Amino acid sequence: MPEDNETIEYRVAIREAIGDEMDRDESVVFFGEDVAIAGGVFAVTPGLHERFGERVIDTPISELAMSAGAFGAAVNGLRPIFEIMFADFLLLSMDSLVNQAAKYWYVSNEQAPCPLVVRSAMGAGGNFGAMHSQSPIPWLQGVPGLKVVAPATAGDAYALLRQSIRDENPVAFLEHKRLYSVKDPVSEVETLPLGEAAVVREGADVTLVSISKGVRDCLRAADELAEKGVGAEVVDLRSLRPLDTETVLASVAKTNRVVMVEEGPLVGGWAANLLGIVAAEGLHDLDDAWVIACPETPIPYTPTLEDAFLPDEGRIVHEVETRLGLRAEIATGA
Amino acid sequence: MPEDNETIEYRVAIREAIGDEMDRDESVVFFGEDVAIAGGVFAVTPGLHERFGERVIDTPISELAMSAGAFGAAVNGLRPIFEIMFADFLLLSMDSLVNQAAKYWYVSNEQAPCPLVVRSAMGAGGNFGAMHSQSPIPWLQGVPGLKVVAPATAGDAYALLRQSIRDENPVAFLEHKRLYSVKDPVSEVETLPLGEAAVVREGADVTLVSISKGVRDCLRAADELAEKGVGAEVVDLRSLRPLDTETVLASVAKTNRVVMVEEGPLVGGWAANLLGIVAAEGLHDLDDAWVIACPETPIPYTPTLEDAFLPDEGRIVHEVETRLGLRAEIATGA
Amino acid sequence: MAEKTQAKAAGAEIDAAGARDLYRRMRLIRTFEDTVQSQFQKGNVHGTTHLYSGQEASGVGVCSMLRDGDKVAGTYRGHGHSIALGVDPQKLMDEMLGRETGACGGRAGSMNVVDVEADLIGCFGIVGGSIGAATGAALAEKLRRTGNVAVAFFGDGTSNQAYFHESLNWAQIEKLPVIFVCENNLYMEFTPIENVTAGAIGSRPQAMGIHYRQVDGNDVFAVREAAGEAIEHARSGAGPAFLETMTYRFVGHSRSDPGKYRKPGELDEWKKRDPLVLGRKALEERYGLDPERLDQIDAEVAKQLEEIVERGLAAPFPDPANVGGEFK
Amino acid sequence: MAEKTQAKAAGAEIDAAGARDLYRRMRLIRTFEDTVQSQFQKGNVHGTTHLYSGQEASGVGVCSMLRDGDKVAGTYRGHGHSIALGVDPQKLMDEMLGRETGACGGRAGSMNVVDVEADLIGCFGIVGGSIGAATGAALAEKLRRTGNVAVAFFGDGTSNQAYFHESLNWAQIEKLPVIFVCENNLYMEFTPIENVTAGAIGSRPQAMGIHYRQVDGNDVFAVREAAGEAIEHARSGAGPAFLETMTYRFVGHSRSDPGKYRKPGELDEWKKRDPLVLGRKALEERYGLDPERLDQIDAEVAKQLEEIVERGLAAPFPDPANVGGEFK
Ligand SMILES: Cc1ncc(C[n+]2csc(CCOP(=O)(O)OP(=O)(O)O)c2C)c(N)n1
Ligand SMILES: Cc1ncc(C[n+]2csc(CCOP(=O)(O)OP(=O)(O)O)c2C)c(N)n1
Ligand SMILES: [Mg+2]
Ligand SMILES: [Mg+2]
Repeated sequence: MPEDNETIEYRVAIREAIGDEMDRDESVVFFGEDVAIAGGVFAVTPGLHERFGERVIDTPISELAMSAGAFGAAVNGLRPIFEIMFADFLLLSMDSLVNQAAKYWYVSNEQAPCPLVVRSAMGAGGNFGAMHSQSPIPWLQGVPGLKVVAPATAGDAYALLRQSIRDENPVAFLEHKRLYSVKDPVSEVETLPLGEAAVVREGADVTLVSISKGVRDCLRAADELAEKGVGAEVVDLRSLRPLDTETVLASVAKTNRVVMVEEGPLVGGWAANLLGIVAAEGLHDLDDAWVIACPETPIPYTPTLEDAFLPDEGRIVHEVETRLGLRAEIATGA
Repeated sequence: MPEDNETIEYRVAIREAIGDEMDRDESVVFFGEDVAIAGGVFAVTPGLHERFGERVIDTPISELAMSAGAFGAAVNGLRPIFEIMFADFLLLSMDSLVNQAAKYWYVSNEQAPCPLVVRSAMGAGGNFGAMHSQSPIPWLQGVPGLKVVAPATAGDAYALLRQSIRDENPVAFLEHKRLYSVKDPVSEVETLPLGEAAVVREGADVTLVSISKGVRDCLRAADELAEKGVGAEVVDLRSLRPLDTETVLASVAKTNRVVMVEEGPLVGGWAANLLGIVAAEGLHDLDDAWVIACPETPIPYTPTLEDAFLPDEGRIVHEVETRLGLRAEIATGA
Repeated sequence: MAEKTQAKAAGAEIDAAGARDLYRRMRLIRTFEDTVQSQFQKGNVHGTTHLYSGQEASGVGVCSMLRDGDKVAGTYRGHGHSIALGVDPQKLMDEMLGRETGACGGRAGSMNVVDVEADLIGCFGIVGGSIGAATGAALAEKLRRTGNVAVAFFGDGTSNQAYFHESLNWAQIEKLPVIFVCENNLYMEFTPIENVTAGAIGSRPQAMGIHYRQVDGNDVFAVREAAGEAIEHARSGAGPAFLETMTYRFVGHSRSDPGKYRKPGELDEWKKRDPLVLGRKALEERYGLDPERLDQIDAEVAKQLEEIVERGLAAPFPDPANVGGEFK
Repeated sequence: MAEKTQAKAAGAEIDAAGARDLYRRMRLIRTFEDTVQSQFQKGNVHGTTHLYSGQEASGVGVCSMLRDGDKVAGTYRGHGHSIALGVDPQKLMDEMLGRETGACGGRAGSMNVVDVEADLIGCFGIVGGSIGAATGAALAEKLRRTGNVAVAFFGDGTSNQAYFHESLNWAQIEKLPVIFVCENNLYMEFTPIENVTAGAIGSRPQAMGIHYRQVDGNDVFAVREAAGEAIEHARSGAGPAFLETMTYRFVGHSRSDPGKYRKPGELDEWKKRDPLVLGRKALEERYGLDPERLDQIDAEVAKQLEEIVERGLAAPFPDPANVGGEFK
């Protein structure tokens, strides 16, 4: 990666993380549909095939075989990374991810690790419709043995992906489509540990918790809230398994109010799940707590509906204002 | 079904619900692996093929095609029920369940319903090992458009299954393996609505919330707690989507303490998710709240480990006693 | 509804009017796709699109041999399948434009259109989904003894995927009235099909004893003939049939594809066999239609699309207040 | 480790001692399975079991042709695959008995045994899992240029499932050194294979151009010969090979199966071709071994199993305090 302190595009950060790990460790291989010669439909991986030859492979449309192939290779000496083009297609891989990869280490009595990474593009906001816009987190978070990582910035993407590749057990590495073109400062570190949340903005009045693109929405909301005199602390979870509840609890102990912001449903989503864990451990720190999530339907295509479907900074600001009583104050001119 | 007030075995209640709906409605069909001639590996469906001929079909080992076949048939005039033998195998069906069936009604702009039921045997406690013992709830609950029903008694199994078959959209109907041989009073009603929890025992001191087999553990725990002077109210959720938060909130408003008991992981499970929803809506009713769930690992085979892995009434009693301070009282002889 | 009747009006034996209808339908698809492309570039069509340009004879040939009640499952490359079947192009365009008046009220978009009235059980954004869905639809037709068939359209690359194998086997075991139409356009996205597919696609259905035929997918009359046989086979109760229509995609795989993977000259060669060029030729030669009459059809269709876009752009977007939807 | 060496010691050309080893290994599996069954009935083996009785020649024949470093993926019917490969029967029995000393410390149970040291990448409780896993293992061997192969065992019914199709195709495209061993015991659980399978299983790999052979799966020498060829093909870099071993299961599918689906007389016919009966015959005829020597092996194995059970039952259960496990 570039060594000066420039910015880097999210998709390039991912490319460099893969390239740097492939340089470092011969056992790292990468495959997926149209990832090699074509460089991937999101233009994340051009050049890797040219650099690493047969270690970067185009596959048939066989999400299940690909996932099982990664599993079999991982338990036999390689460190495969594979791409499931849209996270919606992970549903075709799930048997292998859940019944094979996630269980191997434990069920084998820790005889052998299963180091694989599945990269996948998730998320809505691009009008791709109901089957090309989902967050797979509700399907994947409740799978012991499978780590779930979703970086919010290009820098984190680089460092978390390098660590994911080095991890001894399977990692689902989720890249939000709406982030591929963002630019951020390059990572100052080579790796970041999995399962450590980051307080990415400090504040005293309310804690906003999110992951992936949602973190950026929260940061923008925090900017707006600051203008209204509300200090919002923003926690970037960075991974949903392992889940860093400590960092959230510490923040809540300070602010006493917490909002979880999820691009996904309330029922069965990570946000209410985390709020439940926080409530169980820190009930008496909580003055107010809630979740901002999507309606309980599939994701609509058309811009008017998709925009209304997704949480954004406007909604975060509005709800925080309302729940903190600022709206009423504004309305009454107080 | 028998009209006197006798008891009925859980597996027989399911068989009768299918048979009665097939009698009532010609468009109901049923298929799965070894369900027809052999009557199913859990002996749930013997006799149906003899009664309904080609409407009860043995399939190849093709969980994905089966699920998609049910989808295609459902949007084309049938009401298919299909069996995924062990819920662990649902992972092979998920693309069709989630990307096809759950989305059809909404994405088609409500042009046509998609009435299908997938029945599946879930749950641990029988030493079947990590790939034949899972609860699929963590994978399925966060799927808008897919109802998730899991009856705790034979009577409920009958009435909820009949309603599930009549439902206009897909239902995952989850049968706990450890319940197949239990006997309960026959249902007094033909159907029960989906999405209505039941207060199956009243109590003033603490609310125990669970679903499926967990409800029976809670009821036994409540018996024990009663002997110790603790009045435990038990809520049987009966379905996890739709999720009846009202009934839980009403109970919590009364008892001010709630424990969610899940056969599944804490992280990504329904129990902490529901607790989060309760916290968001009823924070100030809560004096204490927590979750009893499984360790964050796959499910071990051997009895000593599996028993330790699973929540049971002993653990519920112990934790309630401890959190309510009774343990301390006992210990200090108070 | 008018569109629907017209699409299937051709019947097995067609006269000059029927032949003209086939040509018109293919032209309608081509012009529709060109319009989608230009509206996409203008920012009026969103997300992504997969165009059917070049493959028109496959969809039109097959659908023209269906009867009302037969069901169709298309793909993410489904505008062609939809129009071939008789979906109102206005409703389809409005869906692309995200309008309330769209086939699915703007909820579906390009990849997932459903039109129950037109017997389109759906277009499937997930590769292979159409195969599984049509197999299930055929199960329903068989058990309900309707005599209807179901058609699954899908691409060559899809023959390597789970739905393909499991559904073909099940359909053959149950002797389901389903026609599997593999539109072999030689590429799976950007990858030549031979790079990802072992053996010939046709040997796979044949290994299961499924009735199989390969046909020139750019010749609408050849497709009709082969489709007729396949449909007859399925409708008779003899079980599924598999049709491989050899064709070529003239445009990118999806919105942003420069097509660098094409072999040199390949596109030009195929353009000589453009289904519209072949169609014109056949109409002139076999039915004595004069070129001006066909030019006139082209002009009519161009006009039709202009009006469609105009009306579509004037139609309202759905009210965001209705984002929720209710589950029955 | 001793077991492991013994399993593969036979080599391509075997002498009388090697032949005796093959017989002993088959007998070991049979007696192991009988013991599992009786321990299951006594409540010492839990959950469910799928026994390999009757199919011994398939696993033993194939594994005896492997060399150290070659990997194997077995199924839920995997005791036979494990023992054939050389997994220590004590560790395997202890696993069934749920003991700390088991191959997986009691965590896995009958269906999911892993023994990395023995080159058993795993047994797979999910139908088809072994196929996908072995394909991946073969990818690793290819890229690491080890010259090793990977073997996937699976049943006839599994040929209708997603993993089968997708993995075969991919393996052939990438020319992976994997041998697909389909143990065709004529039934998928309780259903005759022809009721759920369209066409002959063998035509499926052949449709993909995969090297294919069908062999008498009850004749260990015939299996060895065919397996040798298949392994050689795969090891040479020519791509995957597919071996269909025709065999029959003498016991129920799993613990509670009365076997009502069997055709009348079928079991008796197959018992005449019991791999152990055939094995004895061949050993006597070809290697001039006298029956007493073989009876003695049987007695030794019976004794071995008695001791194994005794030790297993004396071994400790894992401490429930260690239920958690840590994820690296
Ligand atoms: C399960 C799944 N995997 C991948 C994709 C992404 N994708 C969309 S179209 C396509 C190529 C399909 O190729 P083919 O079957 O030949 O059809 P064509 O696009 O050429 O018509 C791919 C990989 C998808 N939609 N679904
Ligand atoms: C995906 C999946 N579906 C179903 C099952 C249940 N099941 C276990 S064995 C079996 C039959 C397998 O038949 P076959 O492949 O012929 O192997 P055999 O048992 O005869 O050795 C089935 C259906 C399973 N374990 N996994
Ligand atoms: Mg193609
Ligand atoms: Mg079999």
